Parts: sequence; structure tokens; C-alpha cells
Amino acid sequence: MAGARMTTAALSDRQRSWLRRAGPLLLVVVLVVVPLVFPESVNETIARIGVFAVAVLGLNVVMGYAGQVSLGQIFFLGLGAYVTAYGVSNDWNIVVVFVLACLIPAFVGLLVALAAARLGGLAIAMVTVALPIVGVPLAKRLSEFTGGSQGLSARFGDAPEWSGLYDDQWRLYLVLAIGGAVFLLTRNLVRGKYGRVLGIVKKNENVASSVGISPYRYKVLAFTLASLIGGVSGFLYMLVIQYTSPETMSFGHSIQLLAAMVIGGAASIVGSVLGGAYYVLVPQLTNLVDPSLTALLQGAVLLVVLFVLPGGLASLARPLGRGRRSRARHDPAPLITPSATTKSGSAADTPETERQGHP
Amino acid sequence: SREGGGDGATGAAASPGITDTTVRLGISTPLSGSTAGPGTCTVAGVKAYFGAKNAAGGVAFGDGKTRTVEIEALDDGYDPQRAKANYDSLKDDVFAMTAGLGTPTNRAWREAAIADEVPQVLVMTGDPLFSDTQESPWQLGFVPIYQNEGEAFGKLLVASGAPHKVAILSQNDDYGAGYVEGFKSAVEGAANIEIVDELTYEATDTSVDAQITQLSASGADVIFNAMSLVPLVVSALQKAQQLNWLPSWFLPSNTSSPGAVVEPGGGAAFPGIYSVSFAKAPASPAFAGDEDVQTYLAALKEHGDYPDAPAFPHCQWSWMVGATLEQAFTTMTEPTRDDFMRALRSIENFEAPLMLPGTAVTTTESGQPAVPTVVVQKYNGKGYDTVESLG
Amino acid sequence: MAAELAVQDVSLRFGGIEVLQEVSFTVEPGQIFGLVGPNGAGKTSLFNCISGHYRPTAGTVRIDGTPVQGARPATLARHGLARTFQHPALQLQETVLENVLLGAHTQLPGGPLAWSVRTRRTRRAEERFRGEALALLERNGLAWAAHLPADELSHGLHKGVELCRALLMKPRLLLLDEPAAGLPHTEVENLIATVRRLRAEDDITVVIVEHHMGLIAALTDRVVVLDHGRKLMEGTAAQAQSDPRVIEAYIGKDAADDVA
Amino acid sequence: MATFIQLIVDGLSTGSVYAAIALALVLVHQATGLINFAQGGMAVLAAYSAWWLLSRGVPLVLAISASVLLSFAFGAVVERWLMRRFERGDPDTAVVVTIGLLTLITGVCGWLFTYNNQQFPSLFSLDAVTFLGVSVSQRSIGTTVVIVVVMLLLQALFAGTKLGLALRAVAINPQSAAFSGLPVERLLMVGWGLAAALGAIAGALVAPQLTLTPGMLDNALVYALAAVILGGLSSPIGVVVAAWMIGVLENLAAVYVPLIGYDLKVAVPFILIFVVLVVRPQGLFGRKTVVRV
Amino acid sequence: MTLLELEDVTASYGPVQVLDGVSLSVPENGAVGILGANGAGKTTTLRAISATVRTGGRIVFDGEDIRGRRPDKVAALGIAHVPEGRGTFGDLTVRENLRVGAYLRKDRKGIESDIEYCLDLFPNLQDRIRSNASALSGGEQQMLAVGRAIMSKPRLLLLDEASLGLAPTTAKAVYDAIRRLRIESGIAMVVVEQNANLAFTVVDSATVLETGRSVLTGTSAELRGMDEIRRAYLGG
Ligand SMILES: Nc1ncnc2c1ncn2[C@@H]1O[C@H](COP(=O)(O)OP(=O)(O)OP(=O)(O)O)[C@@H](O)[C@H]1O
Ligand SMILES: Nc1ncnc2c1ncn2[C@@H]1O[C@H](COP(=O)(O)OP(=O)(O)OP(=O)(O)O)[C@@H](O)[C@H]1O
Ligand SMILES: [Mg+2]
Ligand SMILES: [Mg+2]
Repeated sequence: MAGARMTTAALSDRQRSWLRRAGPLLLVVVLVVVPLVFPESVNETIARIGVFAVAVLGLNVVMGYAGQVSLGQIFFLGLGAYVTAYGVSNDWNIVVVFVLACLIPAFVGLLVALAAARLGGLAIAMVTVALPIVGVPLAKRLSEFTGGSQGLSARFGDAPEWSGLYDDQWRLYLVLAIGGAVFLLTRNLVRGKYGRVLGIVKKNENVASSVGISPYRYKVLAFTLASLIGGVSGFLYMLVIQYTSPETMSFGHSIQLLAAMVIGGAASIVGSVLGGAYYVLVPQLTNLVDPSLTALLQGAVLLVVLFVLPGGLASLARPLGRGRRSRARHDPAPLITPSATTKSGSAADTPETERQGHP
Repeated sequence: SREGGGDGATGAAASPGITDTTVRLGISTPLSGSTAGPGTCTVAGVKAYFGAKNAAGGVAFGDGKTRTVEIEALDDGYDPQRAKANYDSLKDDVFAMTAGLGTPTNRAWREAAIADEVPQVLVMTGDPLFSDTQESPWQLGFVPIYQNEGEAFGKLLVASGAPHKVAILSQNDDYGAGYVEGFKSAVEGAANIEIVDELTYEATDTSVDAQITQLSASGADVIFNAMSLVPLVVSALQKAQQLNWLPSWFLPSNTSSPGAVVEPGGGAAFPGIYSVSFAKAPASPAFAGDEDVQTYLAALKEHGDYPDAPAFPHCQWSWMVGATLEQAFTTMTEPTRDDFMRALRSIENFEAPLMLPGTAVTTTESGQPAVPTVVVQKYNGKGYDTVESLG
Repeated sequence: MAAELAVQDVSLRFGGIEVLQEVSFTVEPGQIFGLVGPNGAGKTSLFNCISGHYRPTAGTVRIDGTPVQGARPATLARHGLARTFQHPALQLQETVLENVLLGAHTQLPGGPLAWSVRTRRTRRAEERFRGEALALLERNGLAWAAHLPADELSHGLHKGVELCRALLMKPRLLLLDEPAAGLPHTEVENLIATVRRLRAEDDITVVIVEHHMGLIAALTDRVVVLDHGRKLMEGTAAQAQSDPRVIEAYIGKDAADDVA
Repeated sequence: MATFIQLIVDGLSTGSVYAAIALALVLVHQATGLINFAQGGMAVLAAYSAWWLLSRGVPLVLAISASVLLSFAFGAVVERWLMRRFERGDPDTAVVVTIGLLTLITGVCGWLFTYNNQQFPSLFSLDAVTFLGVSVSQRSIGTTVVIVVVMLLLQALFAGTKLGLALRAVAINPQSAAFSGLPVERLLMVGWGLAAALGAIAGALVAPQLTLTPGMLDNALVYALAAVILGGLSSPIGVVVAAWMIGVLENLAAVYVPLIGYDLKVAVPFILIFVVLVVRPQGLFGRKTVVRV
Repeated sequence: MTLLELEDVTASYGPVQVLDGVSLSVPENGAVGILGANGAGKTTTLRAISATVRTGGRIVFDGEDIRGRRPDKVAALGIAHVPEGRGTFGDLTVRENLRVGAYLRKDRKGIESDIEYCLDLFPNLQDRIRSNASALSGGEQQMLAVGRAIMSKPRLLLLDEASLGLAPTTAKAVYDAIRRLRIESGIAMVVVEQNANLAFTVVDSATVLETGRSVLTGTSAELRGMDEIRRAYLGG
């Protein structure tokens, strides 16, 4: 049986390495082609998905991976959007605007985290709830920066002449480039060292600290990163929607982001994309079915999806991986009868064949 | 938009959304969430109006063709982002966007509409920006800008000559601010008016008891109450009675419905409940026999799939929007968005159905929405009567 | 180089409960030290005071002379203190290997940025420690389980995984809380061998809490017996096992007779 | 001075609205260990069912009682056919499911009863009782009294009774509970049922004030959550006190702290939470949970 | 007559089958031990009986096949399972934990007196009666788990390493108590125990599991006699 196990392992290894090489290439090609082939409205939808995929990704970092319930993510999107709108309308250099749209939310996030991370579980949730809830009236009060409840419009990112592209194509490229970069970096981060750190901070702080991880520090880190990514999504929001107002960061949207994250799949990179798609497409879908039943349909869809896939849409991919893995088996030295091992051998193989049946 | 100029520019060639037999109109408005009530009305009215027209064969356009009018209404849940999405998905197959409720949700795609040269007209926001022809060539607001409503009541107050102490409670957004601004501009420098206290509340608050308590202490005999949320207005009226503070009360046009607000609030207890309006209130016995109202209510049931009695004035307003659009259609000589805007902007003193005497649709003056004027009304225990003076 | 641990008059109370009362002892560098005593005597709590998970209400804990009571556990871990838990705490969904790799955290170079761009350095380090982790698992007879999710391992094996996690930290001071609990006799003997090898090969100080007197006797140079938070006696395992107070409070008179 | 006291009284009656929902949240949390965002939605549904019965001419008290019973059944059904699937899994998922449930219920109410405001008669008259310059409506008094009673009942349930103990045990460790022969699944259903019934009472209490709409309790829910966290998840008394604190301090801050004012008064509960929980992580009255190493 | 009968029971976690044919028979008032290496399937066997793992084969208790019933229904038949590791209710006090154990009992007085019984069986618990179970030491929690099982006055007691983390004296006390329970209240039991010496003080027969199946069954005397058993489990 040992032999059998090795071959299956080797096989899946080969497949994996093949995917590892071909996968990204394929993805890049697709991303390059997509904006060129689709009509304007589709491109705009994809761009919008990109915006919220990034927002969900941020939420995933702090909540999915680090396990700190955050109901405030939309606030950082809003903040990023406001910073962008303000910068653009005072025509600052766009690169500067982008950097600020990342750093200012990150900094605010850091401050909040320094305080919030002292609290545990649900308390953090409540402190983060405060962000959108206080953020909306605050935005109204700071009307000289935010345009009050009438909001700010800012149009930028039109296609430059040389590109020969339509605006929507150009913007989509920008979204894909920036969003793609954020996704790639985050993906790398949540593997290896920091993935393990966030995982253990989520599950067991005592163990974390016993191996030299300061839970507080990494909670703050996760929260700050989430805010930064939120800021990026805010920048993209402004690029695509070109308007922001206090309603942008209303509490309800924060809740919907949370739902989108779980629907897509918590602690999953692919899940973040799926979550973004969910956030954008479901309202459009319900509008197709019956605009007057939005809430009813949205609720139904959410419940059905989770009922079928409690692990979120991303789990569609996962079980295959798990099911296929052949089960290594502990063969202790024969204590009683030598025959025991041979028995155990067959014993381990039976489920093997079984498993082929239902992966 | 990829069309860049938009094919409206090329003249005779028909714009998207219009054929020789049909024209499609788009609406993005809140049909879910906290503003779903009025939002639903903004659709029901237009639907009812053109539903009835279509049933009667359609609308006769200025170019001699008769077209049926199709309405494509989408829900934006008062979310700017979704409003923009709705616009994006509609702009290429509707002739014009109209009747949508909400300031941020309309602002979210205003610039895009200008860039794409898509009409965004007769929208339900008192935000002056939409009535500024320079800033917003492709826009036109319908309802009086908030300032006008506040101003009208202010004028009345000043005219009364008697000294008044005024307390102000307004919603903390452009809506409340607009009302207050208008009111203040009217009472500016008037000797007999003193504003003794001014407070705000958030649209998300569950109660304004504290505000009313604080204002009651100000000894005001008039409260200028710019609130857009029915429940809060009701509880405000009730609270004031409990504190037995009984000032004359001003309510905005969209939260003064006799049935939904004043009666439950026990409005009869106050010396006077004033509001501004330009539409006949179906609930008011004064108009019980009015055949405008009759046809309207019938159509609302039959074509607007809105069975109950309209709970928000927005239903009446969007009915008028329908009428105003028709008015524009009849003078439209080319099936283009440009010509439509021209036609729409050249309406004068059009007395749309349900309009109160003394009000009319006039689209020719810049800086003003389609309905520039309102009349002040006083609650009479069942409905409202127009009044020239206080008391 | 192995650490010296000095516990001095450490007391700990929770509300009314006196968990530890003026406990003192010193563990020489390189010693294998036993900590025994009845249930609720305060052994694990004492571990927690040393590893920084609890803050003693009084007294000092010194590692190589520097007082560490009240220091954060993470800090101590970075200074070469490793421990296992009485109730193994693993990432049940993660593979055994990932669990063990947690032990490498402090030795992995590079900050978030470096890891998100996957610099050569970080990839190299990750590879290297994977190798080390696998080697450790091999040594402890768990290589076969390296790629299984931890929740597919039986309870008794979790102890082994935790030990590997602690060892990957390359500690100078290692605290083991009941490492033999739930192991059958043969496995206990393997464990004894492992710890002996540990002491022989890498120079390290080990403190063991254990109820398995066989293991204590076989491994420890010295033992402290705790009872109701107080130090009952200190000496060699043999002395402890023959000390009437210890037999009375802990081992039980006829414990020997049971062993058939 | 009169104003000051009046503001406090107003705060208390607003706080009672939050408390009503908060109690239901506590009940569910004690019985299933999760936060039920749909709690408010279920209360609204109950209120609508009572309202519907009223419109069919059923007397108020009967209508409310009926809605309470219906809600109990509804809660149990929701647990059995929906939440059951998520109880063992990731709590975040379960919470999101309750969010979905909230959305669904809101949608259904909007669909069946429209988004218009419906008047809901009160058990208590609106007439104000006035003493030393402070006036408070009988409705607020009545509401508060009912809430205090419910609070004491809950406290008793969890502190003293076998059922309360069983509910908590199941929430803490379903498997061991099963090993001790506790009918885990039935208890979970009972827990949800009770919470829903309690929610129905809450709905009937606050509907007259907020006027019935599908989203009636959306804003109150946030305050209720705040009260729950502030008061301590395990303590009915705690959350009610917390809710009152929030209501009162909010008003006072709005009036007497210019920097805050009416627009930012919503920040008060959160500031409160932060200050309190840094000192007492378990909340004002919460039982401290030890996490052993 | 036999109280519990396992006829080649199989069990699996998800796709992973870990028991392939375990047979076992516990007479009324009898005590059977299960020995085996880590991962042999001892815990799973007990889980199979208390219906907390997917199973195949026949599990007959008191004449009826109970396989596939819900855990609480099985417990209601009088089968008490002391699970491996922490089986306590962390946020309940020691006393509350014990009361939960007695959930199925109606006799108030009996319950109170049994609580007292548990408390002087485990003096540690007496001292900590008011504190949350989660605060207890490992051993104290183990005591509490055993205590809770005793509180339910079961007909069949499933002990999964009841001595885990117990000091020698305490472990012995527990097993003495269990032996007494057998004699006084005629409780039957299945005992999983790494400390075989201890196990053999109560069980009259035992079965040895290896990689998910019984490879050897015999009376205590026989087994104690075998060198392999000595070598592997008794350290003799
Ligand atoms: N949740 C699970 N998923 C998959 N396999 C499991 C799971 N739990 C246990 N196993 C496997 O089932 C087999 C038997 O486990 P079990 O816990 O019954 O062993 P055990 O005899 O109790 O060992 P120990 O003495 O360590 O408690 C082991 O090989 C283990 O790997
Ligand atoms: N965080 C805490 N809160 C309250 N009491 C505690 C806490 N930690 C430990 N105790 C108490 O301190 C005493 C000692 O606990 P500790 O875990 O140190 O015992 P131990 O010697 O490890 O026992 P065992 O051999 O059973 O593990 C116990 O009575 C326990 O209840
Ligand atoms: Mg211990
Ligand atoms: Mg086991």
C-alpha cells in the first residue's frame, strides 16, 4: 500500500506543478483579452466586480484569515473614495492620489486597530460597526472636504489618445492591473509565514504567543492591511463609479460585504473574487427578475447558496482536492500478531477503492 | 460611452430606445430599503399614467407618429453605486431616464448622463444642481427645489406681521439644509420673526424625542420641521403633545400626508399644521369628487399595480411627470434625445392633472425645476386647504 | 546554550484561590527537571508563570539571571523558551506539517512586504524549515502523517506533533506538560529515548510535568513535588518516590502492588 | 433642570426600545451561542402578523398573543430547517445566514404588506403622566415595565431552572450535552422559539412608536447589539441597564456636548463600549469566561 | 445475558474508514477493556457505540439494534460516554456541570446526594464547586467528566482514558470508585485505558485493537499472561 500511496502522491504532484505553471499564464491571457471582446456595459460590470472583489479581499484578510470580525470594511472603501475624489477634484497627480488613497485609510485603520485589537471577539465587531455608523454623519459634517450629503463627483482615468481604447476598456485595464496586483500580493502573503500566523491568531492566541507570535501585533497588522486594501478598492470605486457620497459607506453595505465574503468563501482568494461578483451581480439579477422584490430575492439567494455550500462558492473547488488525497495510514509495529500488518494493509486499501466512487 | 458624441448629434437618425411605434423610458429608484415607500410611488405614478395612455392607443408625438410608452424601472436601494449600474445597463436601450428618487442616487450618474447625452429628466430631487441648465444640460428636476418650499412658508410667516418665535428641526442632509436655507432667506431681516433654536437629526435615528424636548424649552410658537421620515414626524407630533407644547407646525410636502402622518400624530391638537404642496391630496375630502383624482386613483390600481391608497405624494408627483413627459412628446418633431430636451424645456404654464390651482409646470426658466412654485396649505382636520395667510 | 531557570518565591492567586504559594527552585543549564504533584497542585500554572501566560502575583522567575515574570509569552518564546500544552492545541484543519512549521516563525526572515513579493530569501527559508520540520516528524515516527490534516490524527498522536512544533523552535529551555499522557507503554519508552537524545545532541534545559512516575524516574535529574500550590519536597526522583509525604499525597501507598 | 430630567426620561424610554430587542438577542446567544441579526426582522414579521389579525378585527391583546405563539413556532422552524445546518460549522457563516434571513423576511414583509408605514395600536395610551415638570407617556411606562418583567423572567430562567441550564449546556458543548442525554436538537428549537416569541413581544411594544415598516428595527438593531455587548452577553439585567445607559447618555451627550451634537450622538454607545470593555472585557454584568492555557 | 453486542462494526470519518470489523460483547454488569496503540480505533469504537461517528455492522444494546440513532437517544437508553480530552461545559460551574449530568433523572433528592457522592470522591471539585469548569486543571476537568457520567446513573459506562492526566492516587481512587459502582449499582462498562495495569483492576476481559480491527480477545488473566501484552502495555 505504501507504494500505492506514493504513486498517487506523485501523480497529484505532477498535476499541481503543471497547473502552477500553466494556470497563471492562462489567467493573464484572459485578463488581457477580456476588455477587448466585451461590450461596454459588460466591461463596466466586470470593473465594478473588480472594485468589490478587492474590498472583499480586504475583509477576508482581517476576518477570513485573522478571524477578527470587522463590520467596518465599507468605511475604508468610502474613505479611499473620498480621498481620491478630493485629490482628483483638486487635480493632484493621480499617482500621489493613489498612494494617499492607500495610506490614509491604512493609517486610520492602524489607529482604530491599535485600540480595537485590545478587545476580544464581538467587542471588536462592535467597535468596527461604529466606523460606518459614525462615518456617515461625520462625512456630512466635514462637508468642505466631502461635499456633504451631496457627495463628490470626479471623473478620471479616461483612455489616453495613444492607447486607441475606449474609456471603459482603459478603465477596466486599470482595475484589472491594480486589482490583480493587490490579489497577487495578498495571495502570496496569506501563504507561508503570515498565513500560518493569521491562522493561529484566529484559532488560539495562547499557542500563537507560545511560538513567539504576539497576537496583538498581528491583529493590528491584519486590520491595517485590510484598511489599506479597502482604500485601494475605494480608489477603484472612484475610478469606476466616479461619484461618492455618505450613502456609499452606509452600514448596510458593510453587512452586504460581509455576506459577500462568506458567500464567496471565507479565507479564500478565489472566494474574494466570487464574493465581489456576488455583491455586484445579484442586485442586477434581482432587477432582471423583479425590481420590486430585491430584498426577498437577495435573501433567498443568499440562504440557498449557503445552504447548499456552507463553505461558500469557493468550496466548489476544494472538496475535490481533499477527497482525492489518499489516506496515509499509521502502521505501528506489530504488537501481537505479524498478520496484523497485512490485515491493516488491506484495511487501508478498501477505503482507497471506495473513495474513487465518490470523491 | 463608446459612441462618444452619442448619435443624437447626427440629427434625424433615431436615438436609442425609440421606434416608430414605441418609446422606452428608464427609471432608477429605491424599491427596497428605507426609502422604498416613496420610491415605489415614483414608479407607480408614471406607470399608471402611460399604462392608461397605452390602453387608449398610445401617445401622439409631434412627429405625427403614435407611440406606446414602455417603462423600465430598476431598484437601486438608494445606493449610488447601484444607481450608476442601473443607468449603465439602461442607457443604451431607453430613450430617456426619468422620475428617479434621491439626490445621491441621481448625482451618481449625472456626469455620465451628460457625457453620454442621455436625458435625466423630471427626477424627484429638490437638489438645485439638476435644474441648472449650464451645469446640467441633460437634466431637469421635477419637484420644487427644497429652498422654494421652505421659502414659501417663510414668506407666509413674515406676511402674518405678528411676532413669531421659530424653532427649527431639520434632517441632517441636503434635504433638510435646503428647506432651512430657503426658509431663512425668506425671513431674512424680517422684524417679526426670531429663530430661537435650531437642531438636526439623522435619517437613521429611531427617535427625535430629545430634540423635541429641547426645542419645547425654547418657548417657540412655530416649529419649522423639515423631516422626510414619516415615523419620526408622527412621533415628533406626539411627543410635543405629551410635553404639551403646541406650536404652529410646518411640515414639508413629502411628509404631510393627512392619513399617514397628521392623523396618527394627532395633528388636530395643534393651532395649525401647515405644509406646502402643488398636488391635490387624494385623501382630502376637498378633492373626493375631483375627476382628476378619480381617474388617477383608478389608473394607479389598474396600471400602476399600486392597490392601496397612495401613502406618499410621490405617487401623485410621478403621475404629473407622466403628463409632463407627454406634453414634451407632443411637441417633439424628431425622434431624438436632443429634440426631446428642446421640447421638454419649452413647456410653459402647463396645468398637469392633479395640480393645485396656482401651480403649473414651467420648464423655461433656468435654475428652476419643472414645478417652480408651491402653495402653502393648512390642515383642516381631514385634508388641506390652500391659505394666503397664517392663522 | 542551555538556559538556567530560577523560580523564586512565586505565588499566584485567582480571586480567593491560592494557586501557588512561594514556590522556589532552580534548574541548572542542561538539566532534565521533573515537576510532579497531585491534580490541581499548580504545575501547569507554574509553567504558565514561567512561559508568561500567567503573571505571578508575587515572586520572580529568572532565565539566565534576567527576571522575566510579566514578560509577554511571545517575547520569551523569541528568547528560546518553548512549551507544549497539557491539552494539545493544534490547527485541526491544517496539515501536521503546517502545524509543526509554526515553530519556525521566529526564525523565518522578512516582513509582510518581503513575503508578499516572495523574495528569494523568504522562499529559501520556507524550504529549509520544511525540510527541518519533516526531519523532526521522521524522528518522532510521524513522517507518515505530515500531510494529513491534524484532526485526522488520533488524540495520543497530537502530543507528538506538539513536541515537534516546540522542538522546531530550537529552544534553550523546553517545558513539557504531561507529554506521556495517553501514550501506551511502548510509546512512552520512545518518548524517553527522544528526550534523552535531545539532551545529548542539542544542549537544552528541559522541565517536565508528568504523572507517569516511570518516565520521571527514567529521565529526570531532579524533581520538585508540588502539593496545593506549595513545594512539598525537592530531590531526585528516587528520593521523591520513597518520601512518605509524597507517597501519602501523590503516589499512593500500594501503587507498587498494582503493577503486576 | 426640568429639561435635563426630561431628557433622561426620554433616554430611558428610547433605551427600552433597544432593550426589547437586546433581550431577545441575549436569549438566542445563551441558547445557541450566536448573534442573530434576524432577531429584529422576526420581531417585525410578528408585528405584521398581529397587525394583519387586527385588520381582520381580532382584538389587540389576542392578536399580540397569537403573534407570540406564531413566532415561537416560526423560531423553532427556522432553527430546525435552516440554522440546524450551520450550528456546528463556522460561526461567521451562521451569522451571515441570519443576515440573509433578515433580508428575506424584510423582503417578504415588503412584498406582502408594502413598504408603506402602517399604524400599529399600542397596548398603552399615549396620554402623558406629568410629575415635577417631567412628562412621560403611559406607553413608555408600560413598555418599560413589560421589559423589566421579561428581563427578570429571563434572569430566572438561566439562573435557576433546569431548562435554562440545559439550553446553556447545549450551546456550550453540544456533544457532551448529547452524551448526558439532553435532547440537543429539541433544545435548540426551543431556544430559538423562545427568542422569537420574546422578539414578538418586543415588536408589539415598539411598533406603535416606530410605526410598522419592513425595516422598522434595522436601526434599533445596531443599538441593541451595542447594548448586548456592553451589558455582557450572559446577563439579561446587564443588557437592559446598558440599553438604558445608551439611551440616556446619547441624549445628554447630544445636548450638552457640543462637539458631539445630535449628528454624532450615535458614536456614544461605541465610545461607551470601548471604555467599558477595555476595563471589563466581559461587559458590565457579564460572567467572566476563563480561557485556560 | 449480554447487555451490549458489537458485531463486526465498521466506522468512518468522511471518506476515511477507520474501523473494519470490531466485535465486542459486554455482559450485564460486565466490564470489558479495549487496548491498542494510538490510532488503533479505541476512541472510534466508543464513538460508534454512542453514535457520534458514521457506522456499519450491528450494535445491539439490551436486545435492540441502536446503530444510527441520535447520540442523545442512545444516552437516554442509559449509556454514558466519558469522552477523550475535555468533555466538560466550560462556562458552567462545577455544580452546574454535575446537574447537567443528571438531566434525565427526576429524583431531586437522589441527585443532590449523588452530587455529594461525587464531591467527596473528588475533593478537588469540592474546593472549586463555584468556579467555571474552564478554570479547572486538566485532571480536575477529567474528574468532572467522570463525575458527570456517574451522575446520570447509567446502565453502561463508556470510559475513554478516564485516568488521562490524573495523579496516580486519584487515578486509583477513580478506578476503585468505578469498581464499587459495578458491584453496588451493577453498572456495566467498556474501558479504554492506556494504563493497562489500572484497566485490569476493573475489567474481566479485554480486546486488543490494531488498525481498526480486533486482533485478540481474552480474559484479563489470559491477557496478563501473554508476553506481547506485557511488553506492549504493562511494561513488565
Ligand atoms: N476526525 C477524523 N477524521 C479522519 N480520521 C480520523 C479522525 N479521527 C480519528 N481518525 C483516525 O481514526 C483512527 C482511529 O482513531 P482513534 O481516535 O479511534 O484512535 P485511538 O485508538 O483512540 O487512539 P488514541 O489512543 O491516540 O486515542 C486513527 O487512525 C485516526 O487517524
Ligand atoms: N485561570 C484560572 N482561573 C481560576 N483558577 C485557576 C486558573 N488557572 C488555574 N486555576 C486553578 O489553579 C489550580 C491549579 O491548576 P493547574 O492547572 O496548575 O493544576 P495542575 O497541577 O496542572 O493539575 P493537573 O495535574 O490536573 O494538570 C486548579 O485548582 C485550578 O482550578
Ligand atoms: Mg496541568
Ligand atoms: Mg482515543
